[in-house]
Amino acid sequence: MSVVELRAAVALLGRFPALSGVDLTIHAGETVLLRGPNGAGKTTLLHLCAGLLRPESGGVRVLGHDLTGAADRRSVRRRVALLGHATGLYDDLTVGENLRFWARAAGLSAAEADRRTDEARSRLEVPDRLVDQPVHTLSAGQRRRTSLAALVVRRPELWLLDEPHAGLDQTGRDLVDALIGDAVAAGGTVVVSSHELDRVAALSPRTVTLAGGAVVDGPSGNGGIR
Amino acid sequence: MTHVGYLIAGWGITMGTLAFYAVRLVRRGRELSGRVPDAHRRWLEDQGSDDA
Amino acid sequence: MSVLRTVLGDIRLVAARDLRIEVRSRVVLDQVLPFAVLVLVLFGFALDADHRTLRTFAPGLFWVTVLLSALLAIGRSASLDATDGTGTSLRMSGLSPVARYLGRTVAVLVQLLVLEVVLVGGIVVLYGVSVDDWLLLVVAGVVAGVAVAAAGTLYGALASGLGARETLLPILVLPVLAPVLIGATRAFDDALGVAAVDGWAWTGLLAVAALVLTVVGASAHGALVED
Amino acid sequence: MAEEPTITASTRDTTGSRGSRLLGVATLVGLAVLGVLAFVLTDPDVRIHPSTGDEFGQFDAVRMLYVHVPLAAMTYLAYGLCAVASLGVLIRRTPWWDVTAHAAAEVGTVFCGLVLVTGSIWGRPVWNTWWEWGDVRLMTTLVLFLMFAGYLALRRTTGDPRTVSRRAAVVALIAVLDLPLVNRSVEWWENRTLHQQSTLGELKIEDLTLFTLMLGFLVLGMVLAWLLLHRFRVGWLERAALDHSVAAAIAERRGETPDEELRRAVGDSPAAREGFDENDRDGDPEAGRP
Repeated sequence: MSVVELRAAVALLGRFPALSGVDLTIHAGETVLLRGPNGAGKTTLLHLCAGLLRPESGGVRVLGHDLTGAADRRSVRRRVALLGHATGLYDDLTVGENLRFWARAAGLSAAEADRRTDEARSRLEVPDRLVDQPVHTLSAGQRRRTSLAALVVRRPELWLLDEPHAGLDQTGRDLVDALIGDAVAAGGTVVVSSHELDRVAALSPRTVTLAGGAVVDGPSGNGGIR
Repeated sequence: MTHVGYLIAGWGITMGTLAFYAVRLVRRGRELSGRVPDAHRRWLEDQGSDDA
Repeated sequence: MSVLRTVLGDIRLVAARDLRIEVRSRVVLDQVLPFAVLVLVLFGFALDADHRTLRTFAPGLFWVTVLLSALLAIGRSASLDATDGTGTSLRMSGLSPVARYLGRTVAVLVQLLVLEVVLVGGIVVLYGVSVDDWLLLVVAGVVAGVAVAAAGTLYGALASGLGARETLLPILVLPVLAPVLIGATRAFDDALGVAAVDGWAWTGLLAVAALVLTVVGASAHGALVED
Repeated sequence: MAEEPTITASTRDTTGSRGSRLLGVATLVGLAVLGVLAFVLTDPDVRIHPSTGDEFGQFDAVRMLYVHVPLAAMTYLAYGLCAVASLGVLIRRTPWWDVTAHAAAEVGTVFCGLVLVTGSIWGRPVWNTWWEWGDVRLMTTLVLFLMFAGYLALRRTTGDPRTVSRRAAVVALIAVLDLPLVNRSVEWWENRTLHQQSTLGELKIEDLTLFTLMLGFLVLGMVLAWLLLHRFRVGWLERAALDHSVAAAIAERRGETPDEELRRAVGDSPAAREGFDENDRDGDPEAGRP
């Protein structure tokens, strides 16, 4: 079964064609590494798959939904986790309040939200002493772990990770790798855009190269897909 | 006739504004027409090129 | 039934989030509230601090002050979803736009009511008004507050993410709130006993406006923040 | 109306068509006839008081109404069209509705502004004031004008064009809620307005006066149609010009990355990773190493 199916997909940011016609199929359980120069459209591709953008033209199916429809995009969004450049956390709320809010927002009951939040915190090794600290007092690495914990709580089917290793120390990077392993083991699909090519290579992903807003053959020819 | 000043002002402003707006629309239309291929202007089809 | 309970739960969740952020950051308490009192004082200076004049115009000055301060509070609450990618996270979360809208409206309303209470104290002390009809004052204050919060939350979302949103918000929302200003001022005219009008009739009109704005806001919010 | 340029246009580069030129000529003729009727053939409004025998009425100021009242009617029409088109934007998302909504709002706001100005100029001699604060219809019309001024300001802001058009549609739909208030305010708040209640139904006004007023509706309706047509075409062209450049931008973007840069970026050389910016946002495609 294919989780993501793009046919000549075009997406605009304002009037700029950030994606100029992407053909890409991603199957369930795959780990995909997105690579390409700055401005190649990696972030936009992740946003498109997340159901945040309406495709301008071409065919876009994610998790069985055609993303041209607003209702379909909404259904897709709640089954997908997107880790972007921003934290997605409320600066003035504490770590615990943020995690609880996002868990409850995903529709979990209070008890279930507490349980999963604790679980996610221990998986990402967010120490107890941080729980009652406002997010704005945390270091960049601690924030990123909190963001990831907020996503783990939702148990998504498709993970879209935009530069997940950026701003993390060695332990944090290992945690991200372990997390990707967890997700795949649980039957999830993971798409990572990363510059940490050596690190991600250890997860033996399929590599997809983007350039000029489209998928191209990698120059070295190892795994570029058309 | 009474109220001549008011009448001139009212009708004058109305007609003046409408004329000014119409001229601006025509000007903008001409300027844009040069930048867009004929195919995008469906209203040209019933017209032909007879008035060149 | 369970759908309704879910929506009510989500509304509470969103309202609690906004209010908790306000309690932590105290932007409305520390900045908007003093601004409101400052405006009252400036009106006093501008009208040459004549008690009779001030008492006559107190209802109007009160509501103009509320609207100006509300603009700041609305801008602040809209900005919560415009920083650190929280808006994107909300879109990904699955929270319904209706719950997001109503929750935020409740939070803005609570802040407006605090503001109104302080300002009523302000016009009593500074302008020397006395309250004739407390019940009317409270009911009209709450109903007008709902109307301002409903319109403000909608237009706050509408202006956010666009260029020049700080200047766009006032010119979009103030014309909509102009009728609310008229109705609330008339109701307060009656409640403060400065003019012989039927304050309850105006409060009825305010209620209609509040209802329409809330319904329109709840149904339009999805088209604004989702998509 | 300035049909002159359209009529004499000799190139294909116009927003005019044979139909719009005919309409333009007819409109100009209509305006001339309306002017003659309004200023020459109709009588001033002079009435004799039944008991005192004094003359009273609007006198010649009534001639202002032949343009003021039709302008107001056409404002309703334009804003109504804008509301319908805005619904179309939200439901169907096609550019046609979007361009129509924008055109109707802009032309409607020109008309609405003129309604306020002509009303004010007429009110000075007749009501003895430029502006009557207690008048509900004045208030609601002013609010309508301001809301659509906000709409046009929103239209001009920078932002994703699709986002702007949907948000503008919401603003328009809220703004037109004021339309029935403007229209019915005279009946609903009889004692709070100086405007007369609608007299058309009762035929209180004399034949030629009525005919002139009706002609006013027709001619200003034609003016509205002509302006809408041209404003729509201008909007359509603006849009086509953008679509045209997007198509070009897509083609350009597909061929923009030289193999050399790609090789460097995806890490075929050991030094490649340093060429990256941590915050890789889709923006400058030249951001790699020189």
